[in-house]
Amino acid sequence: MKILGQAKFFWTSVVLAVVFAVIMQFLIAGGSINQFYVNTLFFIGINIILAVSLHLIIGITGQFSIGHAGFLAVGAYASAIMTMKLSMPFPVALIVGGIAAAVAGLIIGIPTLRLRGDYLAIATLGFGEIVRIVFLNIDYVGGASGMTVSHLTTWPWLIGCVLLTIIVIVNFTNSTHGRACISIRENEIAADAMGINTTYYKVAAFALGAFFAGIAGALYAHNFYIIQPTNFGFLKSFDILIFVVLGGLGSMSGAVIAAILLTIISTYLQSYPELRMVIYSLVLIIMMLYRPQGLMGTKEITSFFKVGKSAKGRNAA
Amino acid sequence: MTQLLKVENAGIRFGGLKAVSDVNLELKKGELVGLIGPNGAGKTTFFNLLTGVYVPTEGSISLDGEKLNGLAPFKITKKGISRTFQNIRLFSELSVLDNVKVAYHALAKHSILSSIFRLPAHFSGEKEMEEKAIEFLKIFKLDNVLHEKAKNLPYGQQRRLEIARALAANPKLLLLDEPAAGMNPQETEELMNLIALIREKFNLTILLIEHDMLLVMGVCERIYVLDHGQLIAEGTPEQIRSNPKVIEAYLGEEVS
Amino acid sequence: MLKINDINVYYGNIHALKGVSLEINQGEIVTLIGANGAGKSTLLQTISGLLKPKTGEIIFENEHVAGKVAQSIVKRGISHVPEGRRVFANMSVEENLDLGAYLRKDKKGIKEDFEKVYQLFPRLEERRKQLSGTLSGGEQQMLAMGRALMARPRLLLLDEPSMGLAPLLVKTIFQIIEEINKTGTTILLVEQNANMALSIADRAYVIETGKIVASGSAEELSQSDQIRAAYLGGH
Amino acid sequence: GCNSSASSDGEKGGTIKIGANLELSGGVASYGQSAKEGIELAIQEINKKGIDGKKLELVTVDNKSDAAEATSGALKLATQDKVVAMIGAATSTNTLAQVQIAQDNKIPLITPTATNATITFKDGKLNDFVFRTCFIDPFQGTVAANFATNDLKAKSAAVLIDSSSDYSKGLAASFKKAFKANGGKIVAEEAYVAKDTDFHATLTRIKAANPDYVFLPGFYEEVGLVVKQAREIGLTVPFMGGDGWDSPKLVDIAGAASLENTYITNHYSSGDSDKKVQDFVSAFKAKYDGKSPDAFGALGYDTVYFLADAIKRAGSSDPKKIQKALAETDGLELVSGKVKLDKNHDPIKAAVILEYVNGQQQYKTKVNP
Amino acid sequence: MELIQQLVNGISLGSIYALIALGYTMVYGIVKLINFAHGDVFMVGAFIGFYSITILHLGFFPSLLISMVVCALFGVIIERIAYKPLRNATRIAALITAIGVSLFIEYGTIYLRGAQPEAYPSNLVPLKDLDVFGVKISGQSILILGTSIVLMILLQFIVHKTKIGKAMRAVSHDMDAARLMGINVNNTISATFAIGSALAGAAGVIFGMYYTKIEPLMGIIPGLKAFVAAVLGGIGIIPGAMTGGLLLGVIEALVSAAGYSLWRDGVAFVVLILILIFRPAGLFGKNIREKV
Ligand SMILES: Nc1ncnc2c1ncn2[C@@H]1O[C@H](COP(=O)(O)OP(=O)(O)OP(=O)(O)O)[C@@H](O)[C@H]1O
Ligand SMILES: Nc1ncnc2c1ncn2[C@@H]1O[C@H](COP(=O)(O)OP(=O)(O)OP(=O)(O)O)[C@@H](O)[C@H]1O
Ligand SMILES: [Mg+2]
Ligand SMILES: [Mg+2]
Repeated sequence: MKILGQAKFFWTSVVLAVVFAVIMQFLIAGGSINQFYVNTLFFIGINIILAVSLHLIIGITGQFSIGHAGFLAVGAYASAIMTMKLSMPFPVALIVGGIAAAVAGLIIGIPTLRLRGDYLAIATLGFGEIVRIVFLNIDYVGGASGMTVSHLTTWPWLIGCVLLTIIVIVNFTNSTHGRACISIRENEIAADAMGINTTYYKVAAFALGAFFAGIAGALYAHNFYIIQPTNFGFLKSFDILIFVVLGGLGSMSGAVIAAILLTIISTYLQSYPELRMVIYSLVLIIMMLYRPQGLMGTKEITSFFKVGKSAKGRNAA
Repeated sequence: MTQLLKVENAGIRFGGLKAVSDVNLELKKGELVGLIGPNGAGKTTFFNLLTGVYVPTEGSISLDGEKLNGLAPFKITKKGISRTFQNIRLFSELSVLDNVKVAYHALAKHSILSSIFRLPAHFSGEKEMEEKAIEFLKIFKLDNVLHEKAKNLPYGQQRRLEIARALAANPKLLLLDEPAAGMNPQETEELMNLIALIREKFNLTILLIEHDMLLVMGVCERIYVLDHGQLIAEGTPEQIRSNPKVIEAYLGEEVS
Repeated sequence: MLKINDINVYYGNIHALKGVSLEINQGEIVTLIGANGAGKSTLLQTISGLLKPKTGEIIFENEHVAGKVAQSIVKRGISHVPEGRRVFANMSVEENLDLGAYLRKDKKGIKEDFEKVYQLFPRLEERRKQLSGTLSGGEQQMLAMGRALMARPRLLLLDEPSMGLAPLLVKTIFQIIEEINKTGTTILLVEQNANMALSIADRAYVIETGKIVASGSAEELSQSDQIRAAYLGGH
Repeated sequence: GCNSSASSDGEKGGTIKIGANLELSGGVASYGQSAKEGIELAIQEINKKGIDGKKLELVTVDNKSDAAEATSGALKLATQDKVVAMIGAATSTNTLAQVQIAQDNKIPLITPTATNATITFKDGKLNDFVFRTCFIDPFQGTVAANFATNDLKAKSAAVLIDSSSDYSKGLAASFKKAFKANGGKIVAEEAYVAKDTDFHATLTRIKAANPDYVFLPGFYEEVGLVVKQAREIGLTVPFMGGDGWDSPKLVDIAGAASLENTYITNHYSSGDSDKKVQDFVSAFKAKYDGKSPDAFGALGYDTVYFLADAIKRAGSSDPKKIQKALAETDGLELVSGKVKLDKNHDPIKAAVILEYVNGQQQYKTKVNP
Repeated sequence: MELIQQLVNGISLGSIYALIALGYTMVYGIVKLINFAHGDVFMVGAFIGFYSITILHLGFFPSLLISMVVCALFGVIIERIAYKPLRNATRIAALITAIGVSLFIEYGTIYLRGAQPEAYPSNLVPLKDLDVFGVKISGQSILILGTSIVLMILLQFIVHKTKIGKAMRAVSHDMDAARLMGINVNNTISATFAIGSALAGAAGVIFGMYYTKIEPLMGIIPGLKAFVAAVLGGIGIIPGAMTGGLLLGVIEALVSAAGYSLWRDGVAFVVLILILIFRPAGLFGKNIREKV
């Protein structure tokens, strides 16, 4: 019964999200939303995908990866090559971006995921840097000066990808496969002893997370006119990490909320150049000091509705 | 009774230290056997060999005639050995129910794709798992705390949950590492009853490590004694109780 | 020597000790028994300053020590052997013992105490240079007790010293506890192994879900049917 | 617009709103900040009199040295603040991220220092709303090559570029082409990236190639270190670079002794007796606690005057009219020289060659395009 | 000959990394915190040294000392304000705070004095350069190598032989047990941060002397490299940090020497990953499997 309830809740949310997407589409197409807000909205959407995809790796599977910008870069460049060099349509570029990043995830994940804790962190950080340096040295994609990319990211694609990411990752998490990943996070030795193929699930989570980071990369590349290796340095990886931790490790809604909040704060602070980063860093420090477990802790936003829901269930029965 | 586990000349070295060496041990289906020995004798290490946490540097281990050496722990679990740990290793942020569901994972029939796209296979698979897990937890009297996080349970219940979880992986052989550690005599007695009950119910073979002689002597049919990594005795509780080598190395003069 | 009046201790919202009072006299072995999660360790940690009571007082040799930091409590002569031994795994036996005497400055006295500890636990002397993480469980327990003795405590708090030990070692440990007590150290002993504990203790307290529910001489309590049923096993 | 309808055009209460979208934090914050100092000084000066009685109002956004932020900043300036013109970023990438927004919103975008050719002209198409105040790359490289061959009599040259900068690459490319055309030989080509600090290994390699001359088109932060370390390892041949060297900090970093036998091409010489230059330098020093301007500061300053001149000639603060006036700029006297725009919206300016002597820039020659 | 010269170049560069890595590894070894702000303390140290030389007109060594003292204090303050409240939180939370502190120091400095670089006066320490069979060894780089070796030995001595060192190790292993020994955990951790930050300060001044250019973001890359060096050697292991630093320097120099200077960091990271794959706890780290 609980599972049926879940299904119902799931489909209601999907329908609500689609309605929101369609309304927004009309507003944007009708020009009733300022372009600047639209752009901020796009940036938020991309950051949500990044946050949620990293949440799968760190929050759910417990693998401390801080090279996520590397996957973003792979997706951005792969998709940009598709549209700009090979004249492929945007949807193809999106998928290629995701797949290229997933492959990168496999390549880096298989050898390094046996590392633990901080050692894994530094290895993934190193991977991110290697990706950046590789693009820096390939003249085909413009080397250090980067690659100009046409603006092809549109609202339907963006919101579609955001929803797809969230749905896939929520569905994955709330299944026996997600539980397998969580058990690795909780206690790898015990997970192993319970018959979980830990390597398989670590790599799977890594590849899936990388896939969506690659999709985000494709959206990113086709929204900001130009991509350049310096956009994908380790500081970018930290930005994504911050979404996940600030939102609450293990809470996807937390990651989403943090991505929205921090993107808005950061965009708002653009107009205060002198103090921008000082304020931003203070916000970070203070939030962490007051809520070390993150905004949402390990809770999901849905858990706040649970009480009401179960009460309703009882009435019906 | 037929043979279930056969260990021949198994051993492992850590650098210079021979933590376990030349151990020969056999378990028949349905037996309840104890493994005792002084601290640091290599008992837990022996469990680690059986479950693949460590790969034996010598000898062979087979279950139901199949060789297990060198298999990854998760594969050994699938072949039918599961265990509890000396220091509790629950998935502490997961609920009691989910802890057990994780152990069912190996039996899950629905794929990642069916879960991601919420295909019917996902719903039926998850539903089956949930029902089985709840059924199961009833036996362990844990069904009143299904949605409690494992870390919030009192110690005794955590121990029980760990055993339940190990059993959910559907083993032929269950290994218990000091299940009564940190329990008072009263709680230990309850545990003894539980062990007897699950053995009946699931038709299990059990190998258990324990320092509490009341428990070991009370429930085990046979006992192996390990000292300095080697077996020094094997026999019924009565035989072990009076074995001078065991008395000297482990039990001390009088046994209560 | 030690007097605890009506202390309340919380972990966040969890009320772990509910108005606990108890008394220990000079030279005694007092044991505290109770089920898992009753609050035994919590009580010891509160005495040794790792936890602060919300209310209530702890008086040690006529001084109020409730809420003082651990360091000043060690200085006053209370040593705590924590649950699970907690030896410093990457340090040698000798270094661990040395840390036990961290607050002391009298080099000569420290040297004497090294000798004393080695006399009490000859096994430790054999393993002086070994990293303590590689010791067996029993040896670690000895080390933990030896380390606490290095502070020359007048009151020694022992938290489940027999946990996980082989029967032979359990006996040894209990013998050693009695020996330590004979040299004039007062002991508060927390044990699951209530039979054993009551056999060496002078007095005992029983704690249940954060409250003291019974107390008396060790003999009285081991006769009580209720206590027998709940803590001593129905044998 | 949702809530921005109240603040209408940039022309409000007698002010003209212009935007600046600069690298004020992040990796190349020092360039953006220098440009901002020049920009603010110019605005302060212009506002003493105003343009036809109207004052300039500057709206600054920080792009964190990041293209995505540059895009969003440009959108904010164009659609939120509704500025009449935008001053673009200090580096090419962050400027490229704004080009399309300027084109789409029909608001002129002038970059003070971004030299990449495709900013103004790409795939045979002119970005008609985009302008720049600086040279484009080829010119300086050619001037340097000719100077190396003719004045320094160099037969062989090494090139050391900042590979993270289009500017540096562009200069190097034109240098190589011209130097080879002059019959010279390139014996070593090495690269570094911005923020590197240790160049000993690379310089040791260059030394082994034994060039007569080293072309070093980079920015002063790294150039200072390169020259210093080159002299340390005994590489004493002449070094030469472009306007990216131009900063008083260069002398501090490299040390006057190391800078002996080094040359740059530049728009102007801060030691130039020209009144315009002298006034600028002293005004800059007065405003910023005795700090001397660098090339970013000077070009930022000029960009505002370039824009102001156009606004004045357009006689309106309509972005389209300003765009037209900007494109028609001819013979405007700026600190960095007399400016006329070519058909690609790139300024045609003379270059000077300066030599460092005792840590001072000394005027050598002037080269007209 | 060129190869030897390049090795010398690499060792000089590596000594700087080692110097910063020592402080990094020290703090990590005791508190288990990846102190991302370490590179920024290094930057602050460089500026303090600069201002004492140019404004207070002090010599190199007094300035070095002042910088070390101020940085030590600074490190302690950072720990007390930003890390101490998070001692019982997850380590990743502390890491995010460290990133926050790092940004705060960087941009706080920029806010106070702008982003433009500053240059140390040249010839602060007049040292002769050596010329050994055509290989040029700068006096300064010998000084740096010497300083880092001395500091390494000193640190190793402090941590392993002194009372405070024992307290540090005890705290690193088990804070509560350390408390029960009468160790003042807060002071011990402060001492750790003080020593680590003083080292960073020293490294900053020495960096300034050697490279002359300092700027508010100068700590990011050396901080990252030093972190890599510390991991390479095995985090928390003092001689490991030294070796890791030197190794990293030499790798970078050799890659540049081979004409692939743009691949330098890439190769360094590839080597790092390879080393970790074969030695998952770094060169000197024991890969202690969690005892089951
Ligand atoms: N990973 C390891 N590396 C090195 N030595 C180990 C390792 N695991 C176990 N040992 C050593 O092997 C020996 C046997 O340890 P084990 O944990 O098996 O003892 P045990 O019999 O379970 O003791 P106890 O009753 O105290 O649990 C001990 O000396 C231990 O220190
Ligand atoms: N750090 C903590 N945070 C929250 N609750 C705690 C913490 N430590 C103990 N508790 C709770 O406080 C209560 C008393 O715990 P305590 O450890 O004192 O019991 P105990 O009598 O020592 O049990 P045991 O026999 O298992 O050692 C228990 O309910 C326990 O769950
Ligand atoms: Mg064991
Ligand atoms: Mg306890």
